[in-house]
Amino acid sequence: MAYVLIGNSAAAIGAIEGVRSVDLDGEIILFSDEPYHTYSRPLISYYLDGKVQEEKMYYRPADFYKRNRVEAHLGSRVAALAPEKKTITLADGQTVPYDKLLLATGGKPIVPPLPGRELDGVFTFLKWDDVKALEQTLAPGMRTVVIGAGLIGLKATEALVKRGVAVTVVELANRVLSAILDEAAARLVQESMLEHGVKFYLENTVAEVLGRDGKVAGVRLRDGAEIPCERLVIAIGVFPNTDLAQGTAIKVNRGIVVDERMATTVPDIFAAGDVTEGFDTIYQQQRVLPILPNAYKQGFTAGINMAGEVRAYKGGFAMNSIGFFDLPLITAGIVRPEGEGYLSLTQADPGARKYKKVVLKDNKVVGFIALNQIDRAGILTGLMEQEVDASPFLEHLLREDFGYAYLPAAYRQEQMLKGVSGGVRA
Amino acid sequence: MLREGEIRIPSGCAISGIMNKRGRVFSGEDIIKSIALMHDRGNGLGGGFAAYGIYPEYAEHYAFHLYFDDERARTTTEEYLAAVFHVAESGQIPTRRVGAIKNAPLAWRYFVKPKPGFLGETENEDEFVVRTVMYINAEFPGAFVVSSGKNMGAFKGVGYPEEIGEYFCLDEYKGYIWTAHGRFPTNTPGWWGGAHPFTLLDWSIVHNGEISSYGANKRYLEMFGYKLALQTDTEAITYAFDLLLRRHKVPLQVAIAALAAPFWSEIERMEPAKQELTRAIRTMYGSLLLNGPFSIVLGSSKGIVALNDRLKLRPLVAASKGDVLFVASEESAIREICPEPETVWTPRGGEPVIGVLEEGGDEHAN
Amino acid sequence: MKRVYAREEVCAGCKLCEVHCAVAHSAYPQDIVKAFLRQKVKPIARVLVEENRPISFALQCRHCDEAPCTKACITGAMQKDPLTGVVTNEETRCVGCWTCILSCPFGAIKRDETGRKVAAKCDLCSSAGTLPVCVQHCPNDALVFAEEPGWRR
Amino acid sequence: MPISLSTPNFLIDRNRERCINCQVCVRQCAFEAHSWDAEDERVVTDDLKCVACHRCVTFCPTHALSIRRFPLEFRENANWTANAIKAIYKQAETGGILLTGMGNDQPYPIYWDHLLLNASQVTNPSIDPLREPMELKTFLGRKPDTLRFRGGKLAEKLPPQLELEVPVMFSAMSFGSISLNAIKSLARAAADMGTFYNTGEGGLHRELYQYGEHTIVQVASGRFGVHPEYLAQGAAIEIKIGQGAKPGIGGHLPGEKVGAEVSRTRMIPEGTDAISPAPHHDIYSIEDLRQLIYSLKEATRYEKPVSVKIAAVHNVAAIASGIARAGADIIAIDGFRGGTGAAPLRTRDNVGIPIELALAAVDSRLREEGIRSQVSLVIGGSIRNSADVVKAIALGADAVYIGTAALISLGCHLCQKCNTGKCNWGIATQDPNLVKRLNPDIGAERAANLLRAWEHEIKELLGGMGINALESLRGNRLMLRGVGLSDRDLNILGVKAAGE
Repeated sequence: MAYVLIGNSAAAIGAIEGVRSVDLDGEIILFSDEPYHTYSRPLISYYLDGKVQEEKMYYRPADFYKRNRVEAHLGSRVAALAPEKKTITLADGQTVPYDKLLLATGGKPIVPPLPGRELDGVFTFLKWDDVKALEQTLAPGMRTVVIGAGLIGLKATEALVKRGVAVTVVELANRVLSAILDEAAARLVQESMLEHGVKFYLENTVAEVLGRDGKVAGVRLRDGAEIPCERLVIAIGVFPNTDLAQGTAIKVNRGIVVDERMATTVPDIFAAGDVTEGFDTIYQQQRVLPILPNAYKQGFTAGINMAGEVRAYKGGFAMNSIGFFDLPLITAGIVRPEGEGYLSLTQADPGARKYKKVVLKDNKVVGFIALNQIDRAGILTGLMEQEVDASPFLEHLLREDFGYAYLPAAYRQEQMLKGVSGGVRA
Repeated sequence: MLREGEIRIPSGCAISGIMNKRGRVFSGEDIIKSIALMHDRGNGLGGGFAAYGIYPEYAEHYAFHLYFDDERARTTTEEYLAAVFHVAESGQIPTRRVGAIKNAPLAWRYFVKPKPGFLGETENEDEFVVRTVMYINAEFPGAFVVSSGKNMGAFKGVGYPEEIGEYFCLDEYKGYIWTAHGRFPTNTPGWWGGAHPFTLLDWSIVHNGEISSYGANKRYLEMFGYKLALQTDTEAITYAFDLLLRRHKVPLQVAIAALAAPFWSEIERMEPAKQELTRAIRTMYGSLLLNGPFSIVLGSSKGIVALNDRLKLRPLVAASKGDVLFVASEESAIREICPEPETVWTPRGGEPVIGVLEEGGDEHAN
Repeated sequence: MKRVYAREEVCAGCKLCEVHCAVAHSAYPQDIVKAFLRQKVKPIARVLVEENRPISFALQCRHCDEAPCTKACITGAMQKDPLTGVVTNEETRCVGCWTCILSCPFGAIKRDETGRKVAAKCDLCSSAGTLPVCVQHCPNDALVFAEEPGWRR
Repeated sequence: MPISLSTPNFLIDRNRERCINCQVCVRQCAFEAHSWDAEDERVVTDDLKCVACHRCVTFCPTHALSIRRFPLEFRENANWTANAIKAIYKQAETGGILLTGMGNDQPYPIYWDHLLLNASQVTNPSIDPLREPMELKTFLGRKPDTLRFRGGKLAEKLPPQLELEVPVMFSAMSFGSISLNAIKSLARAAADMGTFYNTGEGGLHRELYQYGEHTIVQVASGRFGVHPEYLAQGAAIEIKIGQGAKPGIGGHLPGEKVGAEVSRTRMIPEGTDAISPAPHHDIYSIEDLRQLIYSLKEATRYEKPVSVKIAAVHNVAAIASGIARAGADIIAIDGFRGGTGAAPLRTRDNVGIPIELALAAVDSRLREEGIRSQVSLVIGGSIRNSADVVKAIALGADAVYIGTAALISLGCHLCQKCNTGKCNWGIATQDPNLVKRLNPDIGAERAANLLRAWEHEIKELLGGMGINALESLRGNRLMLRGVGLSDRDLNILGVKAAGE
């Protein structure tokens, strides 16, 4: 049995561990266009600000491939698939047969067709190479514009600030982190970044990149304003990297469509991670969920199923833990409900920059924001996963000490005593 | 010095018993030889004998053996006896001069029958006699009833048993049961009444040991009107048998199960019926359990029972030859008078040796 | 695997488990007074006593079979030992992103900011090789270390 | 508001060198003697609230705490002691009866400590309980005058008997006065050790039915929790007339202790005071008692022994004789040191007589009347150790009840605050926060261990006396000698003086 994996991040690693949890013999062949031992994408901002050195970037120990007997082809790009022949073709023309194939090609940065985007000094912020390149050109006092106040944009911003760079953030939405925060929380986060000298242009965007002899010199905004800068980081977002699936029978919407076994519409081809469009249990629909935990679980599930066992991953939902300058922040699911039937409980202490919000629908927790008071937030995540009826303890949800003591005895004891998978039914 | 009865005196001892199951009578020489052999188990401060079948001519009368300190005691006591009994015959108990025997009391015997008028309504002759014996021992200073059974008598005093035997000329008596006792008291009251055997009616007990349960036994017996004038184990054991066998009329085996009860661990292993019975006995007669070391020979006109405490903390050997049953503290004391017994055995703790007089045994003394 | 189970019906809520856990994981594991008085920042306990009177019980990492924290960890520092089943956080690799806190349904992972920010959690005192200290020091046997939730001692 | 004259009894000594401010003491003290000062971030104490129950001292992980007598001294006065003065302050403040818990703590003579046991030397051998059987089995119940036999078999069964493997039972403590966990501990220990515990007047909680074979169910003047099933569950029934700690007084369980469970078990409304009248209002005379005894026997088809419990009072011997003749199978006598969940202080400390004398008098009297074997005698009222047990049995008891000793084995520190319901050890309380502090698994083991330990010691003492069955010690007063007692005392106790 030959398992061929394309990709080398959380989803692919999850797949390896999934396969090996069932099949110790099958041959695993991995292809990655990046030359690195599997590393952690979310760590690139830590790498940039120096908190994490090279040796700590790796997602698994150095002997990981060896221990799992994985034939890893690093820095070798896969050019095409031939599902009907059950082979893949590498960039160098070589073809490799597979019995089971996993597409874990992740996402690629969205780069709008900006005039001047080819100028020297324009960077994206997704891969290790991106930050390595950026890092080499940085110098204290340098001015940088970051397009996009999303997770990536702001992590990049924080890292740059820590490197002594003056950063200006341009964001189309009316607030930072619009995908995971409501206005109130966004304001607090923005405040704290302002205190660290970050400038913001909200409800605005870059119309053109200005250059001087091939190098970035500044940007002109939609409203005509000009901001001089030496570096530009484009962090508008990522898009599923579905290139290989294009032109095949594999069904693709925004991402590659997978079922709860992570199987694509083509036999023996599976997909996992940011490239997919999996089921969102909160929105109850297929969605792209570009977050690491989801990628790993999908990969792990794919691996098990590729190895012949039937295992379902009922899906996940958006969840993020992130922090900017000592301001920790955890959010999940629907944080800014639109439409009928939602109940939002909030508690704010702007002075201390604390904010908590729990969103419920039909007495079930469907989302929350925990800003600067993140301890035990996972209990809420668990309630979302387990779809627990929260009506018996609604009034306690926002308590500082909210915990199992406030949950119904039966549920509490079942969870605590059985000692098995808390919530997670992988 | 306090005498027996005013103080409790622990003592070690030698015992011996001989019985002819067919009731053939024989002289006291054997029992004297037997007990004499165990000379060293005593210390010359007490010896005595019980003999059954020695008064065939007065078999229907209660044979009272009494000791008097002086003539005054004798006359007052005799007045009382004459008042409540028909006295068929009375006289001094024959004795010999024996060097070692000093300050002996006056020893008299009376063959009597209660005068019906003095019996309580529900009282039978035995009970009347018991009451009288207790009364005399308690109320007549200087007088002491040594024995009161029918066709039997006790002979005891201060000295080695063989000396006592010779003093009372026991070689001239013939009986079908003889028991003997040589005593080693731990102090010297020098009072003849305190010597063993102890008797009541035709019960007699010779006993070796000291019973730790004495206090419990005593207070239980007292509830039934027994006055333990002597504070001796022997006395308590005698009354215990009297209570169980004569008054509560329980079978001999039951009495034995009460006095030398089997351990609960044994009882748990018994078959249900026996278990229930034994449980009941222990539950009911716990206060009569004889705890601590003892070996005893119970004599009665119907036979003897030799018994050890349940841990067998005192010696007891038995042997038989023909119609004759021997029991003694030491095997040598048996072989001394019966060199080749047919069987010799050492009864286990709590396992009785029982000799029952065969009914209508020829020459049975009445 | 053996886990620590709480018997809330006999938990006295004294929090001695927290005290001793903190000590065991401090710079002075053998000296409770020093652990608390010598260290600038109080050592933090990996076990947490939840209280909602009269209910109280100690809660620590359940060492889930399908441990969500290990799946969520962005650095790979959080791992479940395939042999012992113990979930541990390799603190030198941890960057304190708190994704484990986000994903632990028991809220059993704490932020240890006494030094470098890292996630702190119950390690079943694996190093000690004996009973977990919380179990050892529970004065009322309200914590049991067992394969299955055992009731009687 | 006028100033209170009450001053602390104890001083809480906190060694700041060792205190780590973990607040374990704060969380453990129901009397709130410790509290957390959030501003100064340290634990502070209020000596006035300390009752010296030692909960905090025991729990303090750094042994930073100790409790001492509060050093405040009054002007020396042999007559007006601090206690005497403080009592008056308190009553001047409240105008109420002084209430207290546990037993009489006044320095009356303790006769147990003036009685010495015998041992074998030379003339008969002592027995080694490790080598020889040593029997403590005890039967409680009426013994017939004689056994009747038919064909070598028992003609009639014995009256019902309680069978004890150790001559020690747990005395009456009601659900309400103590916690369900405390009762569970005792019930389980009794079952494990082959003896009995007593419900007191608290009824029988359903969870305790499983221990029915080891339960003595009590019927007291309030009749709380008494119903046919209750009687049927027990191995024996005890009619409670009186209690050593408060002879002549009824019981009073304040409403706050009557929670859902207590209310269901006692069959009274939740939150209402449970008041047991001083007398049984259907027993104004000995013949009335006889009627109750027999109606209870009727109700249980004569299958269970009936006990009558009285306090040791002046003419206890005559009363006991009357009770025996009224048909009781067991008489339980509670001495003036007996414990209680709540009693008026003056009654507790001044009414009744010592159990040693009461026992001796009753046993002697019953024997004089020849009816001793008709009833079993159980005594209680401060049996503190196995030697007390042995002495009691030598004086004539069939078995003993222990209450205070049993609670101490569960952790009681005799702070005498049972009546407050704040027992920090989870024993004398119904507060769920405190009740769960007593783990019945641990409690059962500790209480059983106590009995196990005493069992060993009793066997050692018996062996030393050359006795290998307890019945041979029962009433065996020759095994006792008195020291430092008057002839009158010796006479009542029926024992000789040491040296006699």
